[in-house]
Amino acid sequence: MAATQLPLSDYQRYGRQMILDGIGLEGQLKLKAASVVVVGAGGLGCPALQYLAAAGVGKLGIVDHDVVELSNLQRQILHSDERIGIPKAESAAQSVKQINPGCTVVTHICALTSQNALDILADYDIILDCTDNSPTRYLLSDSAVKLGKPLVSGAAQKFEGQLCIYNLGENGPCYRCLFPKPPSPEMTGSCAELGILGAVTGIIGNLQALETIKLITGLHDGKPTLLLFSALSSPPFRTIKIRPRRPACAACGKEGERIGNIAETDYVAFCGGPRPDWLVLGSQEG
Amino acid sequence: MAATQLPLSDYQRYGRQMILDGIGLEGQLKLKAASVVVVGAGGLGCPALQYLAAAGVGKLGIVDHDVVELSNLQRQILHSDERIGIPKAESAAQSVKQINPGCTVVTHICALTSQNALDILADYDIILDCTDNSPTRYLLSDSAVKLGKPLVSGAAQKFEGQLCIYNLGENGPCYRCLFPKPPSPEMTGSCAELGILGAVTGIIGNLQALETIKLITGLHDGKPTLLLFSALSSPPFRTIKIRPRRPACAACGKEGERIGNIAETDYVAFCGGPRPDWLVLGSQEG
Amino acid sequence: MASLNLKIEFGGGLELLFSNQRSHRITVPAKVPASSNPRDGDKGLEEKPADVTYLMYWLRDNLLKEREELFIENGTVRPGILVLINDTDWELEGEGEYQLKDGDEIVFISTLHGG
Amino acid sequence: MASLNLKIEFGGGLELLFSNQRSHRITVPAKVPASSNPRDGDKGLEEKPADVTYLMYWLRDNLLKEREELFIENGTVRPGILVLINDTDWELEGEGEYQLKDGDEIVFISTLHGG
Ligand SMILES: [Zn+2]
Ligand SMILES: [Zn+2]
Repeated sequence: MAATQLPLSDYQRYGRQMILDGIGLEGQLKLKAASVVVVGAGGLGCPALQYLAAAGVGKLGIVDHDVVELSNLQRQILHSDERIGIPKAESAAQSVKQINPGCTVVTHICALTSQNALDILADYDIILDCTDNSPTRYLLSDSAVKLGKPLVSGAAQKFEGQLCIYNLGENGPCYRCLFPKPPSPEMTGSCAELGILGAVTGIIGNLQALETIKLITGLHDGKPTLLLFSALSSPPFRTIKIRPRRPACAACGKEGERIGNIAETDYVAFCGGPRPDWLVLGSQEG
Repeated sequence: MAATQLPLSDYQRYGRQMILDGIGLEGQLKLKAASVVVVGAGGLGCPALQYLAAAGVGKLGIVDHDVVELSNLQRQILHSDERIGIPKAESAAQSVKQINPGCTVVTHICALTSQNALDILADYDIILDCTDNSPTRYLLSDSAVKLGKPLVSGAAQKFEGQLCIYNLGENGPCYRCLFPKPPSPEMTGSCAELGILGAVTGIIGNLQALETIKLITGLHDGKPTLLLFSALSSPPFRTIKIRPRRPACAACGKEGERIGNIAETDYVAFCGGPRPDWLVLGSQEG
Repeated sequence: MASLNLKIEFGGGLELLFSNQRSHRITVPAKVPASSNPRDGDKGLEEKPADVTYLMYWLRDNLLKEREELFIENGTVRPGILVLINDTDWELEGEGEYQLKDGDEIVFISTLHGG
Repeated sequence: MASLNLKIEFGGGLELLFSNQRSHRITVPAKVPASSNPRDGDKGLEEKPADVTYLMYWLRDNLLKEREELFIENGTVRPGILVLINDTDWELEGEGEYQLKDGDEIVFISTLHGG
């Protein structure tokens, strides 16, 4: 079948979005031809994968080295009780195939490291940062810059979320343009358990899928902004105009104007602090 | 087990949200004791059910008379290809049980009518409007007023969405306070196919789940606002301060000050206009 | 004569009546005939500050491209349209009698039914 | 002496340093000593218009409840904090040298890492 054609059943499956101004047959074919990699199949990755798959993105990569745990299920809605113990990437892939058997799904059951990042990410058009730690966020940003791909980045904590597309177009900043110096490990609370409400990750992950679909179909206006979400504030959403690419950025700056060296970055994950032991608390109360 | 206790495994399952300020054991017990009915298991109902179930809402009702169709799957992420032809309420219930086996799920496989609405809705604490037509929206609002329950209302079309809690507290307006006169059927395009992007319904449905969780746990500030979302605008979200309850409202106004009579309302669905036949278009192009 | 710069937004499908464009920047006079609707004729000499009712007719006469009946009905916006003045429901601001100020943002949005 | 009313917001966990309160309304003088940090001593007679650097020290001295090192590092906000001036990244507004205006809204937000 030619690249300009869709199978008949796809017209029925995607009809509700194909009649939208700005999508149409052309947009649907772009979605089918697109490949997107989601790094992290957790609270953000699950809803992002769900709506990317449902919309008909042709190829989805899933990178995650963790296995499903009971404590994930309050927000990671592609996993389930009977999948506890299996790799999250595998569990998410099964759910994605159920949502849309037409998607090609590739699982990468490994941690993203400076050794494998470029190899894994090079195969995809767009990268989604759905991770849960600062070092991987820097690694993903630096890799997206090297590969010249947009990075649709989500983050969520407690009742708050943030969303930004880094390395967007000619002039969009990278993560390092905004945050040149990684916070010292003590400052990020060594990933101590801060808590998170599932619906908050759902909203941010969903918005990541939406921004990705806008990028693929050409509906994005190309202006980088930072979206802040706070579930308990009014108004809950705030859109921020952000700086352009910094010529002095160590990662994406201009040749000869760069200051600093990203090769010095120690991406080794420093996560793994203790979690409040609710099981012990429970047995005390129960 | 006493009402002030959770089974041990629930501490593990919900630990990440129980450590949040404002939730804790008390909030989790409130979620467990709560009952929520979702009217419409489509584009909005699916994501709303998903995050309500994952968060541990004890009892979920699902009202829908439709069966799953292929054209739903681009956005109704609780259904799947192998469930085409079965009632949506049934399909959604199966998915909800998979997300959280601890939820009690009640299916109502019927259209909501002025004959059965009060009976069905009376069993629940909070009502979610996830429907797709104007008459049912008026029926739900009038019923929520009669029952004295908050109505968490979502709507989505094309690239846009709207979210509002009607009948909130002592002073919150009902749907009729904002829109006293239903638009004539011709004005709503007789539900002709307008198209919808899945991620847009996802975001609104997700926000409906979030607002419901805030209501149950006491984290909502009680101020009624209207949230407008437009996926292609910048900023995409806008929060609107809305009027209080209108003393003259035909549905929720003060005794003796009411103008008009809601009994005149013809809630009979006027939906069912023709859809663009993509199957025919497809076979012409293919 | 003094004039007011306004930001106008249409949403919920209403933008289809206005060249399918959601955002418009317009300028209207600060003082207008006491009868807002030019079609009423007989303007007399009386003037009033420009208000939202005047704006509604101004939009009909200057920006609306089609199907006036989907925008105005019986001298106000048709049922199902909400008017927002600087992110506040117009009912809290005096509805059609709200006096426009320079820099105001007025949104006309149609309620959505889909799901 | 003239003063400026400001709206201050903290987010991303920074609010924990400020009585766990996200929104604050404060009033600062319009003219301040040329050296923003009171701890530098030797204020002299020179004055400057109040700027964001002055505000940062003012917040430290008047609103911050604990762990100053999580807010200020080497004379600016610590790495990982973004400052937003009326919904615009402060880098587009002159960073610490931005001169505050009456009614400005300044947000200090910590970048989130979770997912
Ligand atoms: Zn950069
Ligand atoms: Zn009412």
